[in-house]
Amino acid sequence: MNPLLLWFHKLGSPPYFYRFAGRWLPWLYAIALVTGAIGFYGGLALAPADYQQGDSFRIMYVHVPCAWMSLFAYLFMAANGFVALVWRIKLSEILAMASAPIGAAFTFVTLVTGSLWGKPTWGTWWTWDARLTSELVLLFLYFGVIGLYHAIEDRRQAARAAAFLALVGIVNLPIVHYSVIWWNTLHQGSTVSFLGPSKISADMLWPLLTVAFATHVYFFASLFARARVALLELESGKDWVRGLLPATEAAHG
Amino acid sequence: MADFFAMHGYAAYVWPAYAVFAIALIADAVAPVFAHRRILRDLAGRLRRAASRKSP
Amino acid sequence: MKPGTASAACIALLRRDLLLVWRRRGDALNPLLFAIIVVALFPFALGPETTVLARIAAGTIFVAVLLAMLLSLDALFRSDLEDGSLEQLVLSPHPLSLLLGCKILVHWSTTALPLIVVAPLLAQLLQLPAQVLPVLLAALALATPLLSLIGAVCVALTVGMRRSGMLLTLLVLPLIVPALIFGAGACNAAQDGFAYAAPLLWLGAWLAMAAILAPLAAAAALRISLT
Amino acid sequence: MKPGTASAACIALLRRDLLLVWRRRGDALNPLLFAIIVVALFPFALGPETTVLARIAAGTIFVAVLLAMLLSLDALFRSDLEDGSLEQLVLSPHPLSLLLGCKILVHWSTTALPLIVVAPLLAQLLQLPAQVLPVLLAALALATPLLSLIGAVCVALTVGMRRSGMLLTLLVLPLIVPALIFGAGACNAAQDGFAYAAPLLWLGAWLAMAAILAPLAAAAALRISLT
Amino acid sequence: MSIAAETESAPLLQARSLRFARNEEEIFGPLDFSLHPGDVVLIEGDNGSGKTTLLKVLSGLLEAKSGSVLLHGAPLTLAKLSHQVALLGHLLGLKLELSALENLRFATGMGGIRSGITPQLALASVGLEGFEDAPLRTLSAGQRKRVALARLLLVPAALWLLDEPYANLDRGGIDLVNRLLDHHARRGGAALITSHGAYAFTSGTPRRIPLRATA
Amino acid sequence: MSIAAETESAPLLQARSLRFARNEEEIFGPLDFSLHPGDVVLIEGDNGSGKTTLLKVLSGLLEAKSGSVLLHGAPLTLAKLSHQVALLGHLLGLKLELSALENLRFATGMGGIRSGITPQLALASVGLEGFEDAPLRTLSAGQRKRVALARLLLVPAALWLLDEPYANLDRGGIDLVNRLLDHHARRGGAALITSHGAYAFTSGTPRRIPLRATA
Ligand code: HEM
Ligand SMILES: Nc1ncnc2c1ncn2[C@@H]1O[C@H](COP(=O)(O)OP(=O)(O)OP(=O)(O)O)[C@@H](O)[C@H]1O
Ligand SMILES: Nc1ncnc2c1ncn2[C@@H]1O[C@H](COP(=O)(O)OP(=O)(O)OP(=O)(O)O)[C@@H](O)[C@H]1O
Ligand SMILES: [Mg+2]
Ligand SMILES: [Mg+2]
Repeated sequence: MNPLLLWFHKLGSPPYFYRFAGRWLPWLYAIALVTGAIGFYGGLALAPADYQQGDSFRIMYVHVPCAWMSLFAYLFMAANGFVALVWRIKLSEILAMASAPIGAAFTFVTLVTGSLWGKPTWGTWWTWDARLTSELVLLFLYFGVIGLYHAIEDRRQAARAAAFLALVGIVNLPIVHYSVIWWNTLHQGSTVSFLGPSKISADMLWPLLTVAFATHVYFFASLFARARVALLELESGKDWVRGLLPATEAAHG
Repeated sequence: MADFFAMHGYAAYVWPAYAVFAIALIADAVAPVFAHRRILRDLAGRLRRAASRKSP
Repeated sequence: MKPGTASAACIALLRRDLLLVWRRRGDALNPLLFAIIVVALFPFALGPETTVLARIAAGTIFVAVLLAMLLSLDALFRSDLEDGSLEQLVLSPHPLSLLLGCKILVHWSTTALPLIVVAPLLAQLLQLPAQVLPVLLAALALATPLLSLIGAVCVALTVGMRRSGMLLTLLVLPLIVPALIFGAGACNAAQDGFAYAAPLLWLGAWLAMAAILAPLAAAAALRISLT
Repeated sequence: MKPGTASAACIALLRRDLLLVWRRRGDALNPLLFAIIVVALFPFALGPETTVLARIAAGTIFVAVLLAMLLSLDALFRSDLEDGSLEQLVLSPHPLSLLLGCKILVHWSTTALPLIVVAPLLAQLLQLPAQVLPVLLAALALATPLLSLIGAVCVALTVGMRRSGMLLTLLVLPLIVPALIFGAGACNAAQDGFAYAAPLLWLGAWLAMAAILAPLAAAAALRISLT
Repeated sequence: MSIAAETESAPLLQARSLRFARNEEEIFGPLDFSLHPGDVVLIEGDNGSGKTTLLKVLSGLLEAKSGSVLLHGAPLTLAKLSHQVALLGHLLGLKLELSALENLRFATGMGGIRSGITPQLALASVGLEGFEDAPLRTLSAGQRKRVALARLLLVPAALWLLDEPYANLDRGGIDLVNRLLDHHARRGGAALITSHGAYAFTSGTPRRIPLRATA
Repeated sequence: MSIAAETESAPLLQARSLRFARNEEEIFGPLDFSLHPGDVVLIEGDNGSGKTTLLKVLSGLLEAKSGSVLLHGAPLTLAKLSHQVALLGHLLGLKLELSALENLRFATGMGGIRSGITPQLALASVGLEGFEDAPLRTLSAGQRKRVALARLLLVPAALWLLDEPYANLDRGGIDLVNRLLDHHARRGGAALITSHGAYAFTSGTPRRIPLRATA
């Protein structure tokens, strides 16, 4: 077999993934912390103030990466949910369900920071424009997935049901992303472009991209931590989990 | 430095935004740590129960 | 030995469910009363100022109808689950999506249809301008089946749970927000003298799509949540 | 041999019910989400015009909070009935009205209190003028316990029935319309710059009366509907 | 079908020509019996013959159509009930979200506690050592029933009314119930239990009251 | 605990090293057995040993953890099920608001009908003559169970999966179930029934499969 495929196959085995994720966790957290600190320093201290918005534009360095992550996490969740439903791969169920609370957190931060940004720039905390509304719907979708997952007792069935809901809700993603194009909204359109030239100056841009990188790394760190917990719960009858126990029992006296 | 924290009058908007970000992510990072501990503890309890069920 | 055909099964199911609604007609009237009460509360809450009421009439009626339907959705499969009929339905050899389609049809015609029938009365309570009423009725006629269909998918997902009523609300509402925006939007446009055909056409297109996909999705969801 | 005292019984009941709410905290959040969703639906239904929204904000929030509490009322005794705890409660030698008072207290503090806490957020969503917010909060703080108390009496009456949710709504709503009129009336008066103390005082007087009488009435109703 | 047990002392529980009807439909005919300290009485009848209904009438949850129930010689009303009666019905009155120990603590908080016993001890004596902290949801039906039996042990009630105590229990559980009843009778309590007669009783046969549908 | 019945013809139902687990908790161990036309097999086990779960797995309502179920030699899936299996569970699948006859008419509309029998005849043969038009709500638990048995008679399914068919029935009812099973076996059907073993069987003992909790 192709070595990469073989590795993926191995990664799908719970004990291997548990150890693999455990080994990578500290590194991922460290990378996220360091790059995040660099990005924030660049954004808060180095980048020049915006000529229109003054210093309030510095909210961008939390708002925009979190907004991107809120969409990315949903996409990740739905993709894993699809795999879980079609091929019934246990790890995909776990990854899908682990990304839901992280995505919800990012969505929540997006909404709050957006409001905090909206007050000085638009003069209101909240309006019912399409981008804002669809982002709120996204938060409710995350809540729905999480709620459904916790409301069903059998863990695997719960994961499948919630994954199904995540797939149904994916129609909302293009609405969030293209709402600024399809409807005329208060919210500004795309300023960062990875294909054409960006409409933002480079010394403002690099901290943004650095923070975005940090949040992606953080996403995987948190994902791994949550997936490890879910794996333990799901596999609690297995020998490899029992093998983990004596150490903890000793720790508890 | 005080200038930096004042953010030219936008401090009331900028810093809460960063604070929310930090709090949300710290909460998100801490939750699995506690859940991990709880599960190992529950599991130890379950094993103890299973052992006591078998012994008498 | 005569194995049952799918059409015979659909007819048997439709007849039984309609008979059941008739036997429990006290319960069946509840969504209607709920919507009437919600609408009736608004004049109390806002004061009887005619202009304000007229301005919010269409939107409030829409919200009240959707909430009433939402609360009745919970019962769509519940009694079938509780007495084991749902298991028999899933085990039957006919296409489950077809059978669920029949159940959705019964749900719509016994909860939404009465609501649409009393909508003129509700409009009267809130002083809706007369020329908006036809648009409101058309919007309701398109949005309510959409809710029945989408709702059925969500109910199928939550059917195995105890006390799922509120979770169901959470699941359904974000999915029907577009129906609300377009339906109430058409009414508001009509009230302000603007064109209202486009949102209604959108609703119609969605309805056509949902009518085909929702029973299939509901069947898949039901299989997931029962096994 | 140590026979239990009434105060020990109350403490045990309060502790158990709070523990149960905590264990089912997913369910406990549902009324909150319901109210938020209902409030969030209105801008969709009415369009985002700030003046219209601000005019109806207080009334809509009031209706949403009352509806959310209403829907949660159904569960007040339901799980106790289903697992036989209610029978044990009725058979306990302590005054039933005291025990029911404890249950009502838990209901209020776990459903209404969170709703009051998020009311400022809801007010923000509907652009309620800032000076009305304190009045809204005061009115909610007086009206929601009233609803818990009156609702408990009605729930106690309907507790033995299957599918009593909607019937309950019908029983409770007429009784709480006055609370709605006075509470929302106070907010509307404050918004228009009029005096708002009188309706709040009325609400307070009612609340005082209900706090004494409702547990007794609920105990009597429960005995009737269980036997 | 009236059974009268004459003894000198005032009976713990006495039923006098007790009848019950629902919507004018007779459920059980006139019943006369009395329970003295140390008595264990078995009420036998087919499904639907009115056993559960009888226990509810005896505990005051339902009102008799005619006749009377006397507790220590005084007429029974729900309001005057005081720590004397413990009812175990088809529904156990336990919370599935709470652990066995939490459930028992609540019961003792509500009803008081006998001297010389703790919730832990009670759980151990019904064979549930090691299950103290498991949520009841994760226990089997038989184990839940045992938790309810432990509650009987804790609460200071002289009269036990047990509806189908043997249901859901395996043979070991049936033995346990018989031992508990014996113990309760020996310390001066009394018990009324029901069964539709399909289970094998292992201990000596108690006094029986047959119940037959009156229709 | 595997029982293998070797015969030449393709078995009606076959389980091959069938296991089921819920949240990684083993419910029943590897089971191997097969049912041929004319077989009646009794699954015995204590409460919570997994009898109901096994029947659900065999009917395709639950998914096995490993192993396979073959129906006429082909793997079983819910989608491919066709008029071959009739399941009678703890819940009867009858509507209390409808009469016995209306319930049976619905069942034949859904599942088809055997030749030479009508709903009326089926009701008569389970001893419910005269109860055709009474709403099920007014029937006793045992009578409701009989209506569900009448449904089995009507619907053309070769394999019966009956969960606790004797529960709620009096001795006459237990006889009736045994007669129905006999009749079904003689005309070439097969049946799998469960019981926790507390009831008295009056007919000859069928083949038994013991089920024990694996933990
Ligand atoms: C509650 C209010 C807000 C919400 C919910 C919100 C939501 C979002 C979302 C979801 C995105 C990502 C869109 C995508 O990548 O497809 C985004 C991007 C962005 N938002 Fe906001 N936003 C809010 C307020 C604001 C405000 C007030 C501003 C500034 C005036 C702002 C500026 C931006 C910018 C510059 C981007 C990056 C656009 C790009 O390059 O793709 N947002 N916002
Ligand atoms: N809530 C009720 N409303 C109307 N009738 C009832 C009610 N509860 C019981 N019955 C009827 O009263 C009669 C006696 O019921 P009861 O529950 O006392 O019987 P039981 O002897 O306890 O039976 P089982 O062995 O099934 O527990 C039955 O015919 C039953 O149908
Ligand atoms: N929905 C469920 N979720 C979790 N566990 C369950 C569920 N249903 C059953 N169980 C557990 O699975 C095991 C087997 O249950 P099952 O209902 O198959 O037992 P049974 O043999 O039919 O018992 P009974 O004689 O009580 O009918 C039990 O330990 C039970 O606690
Ligand atoms: Mg009974
Ligand atoms: Mg079973």
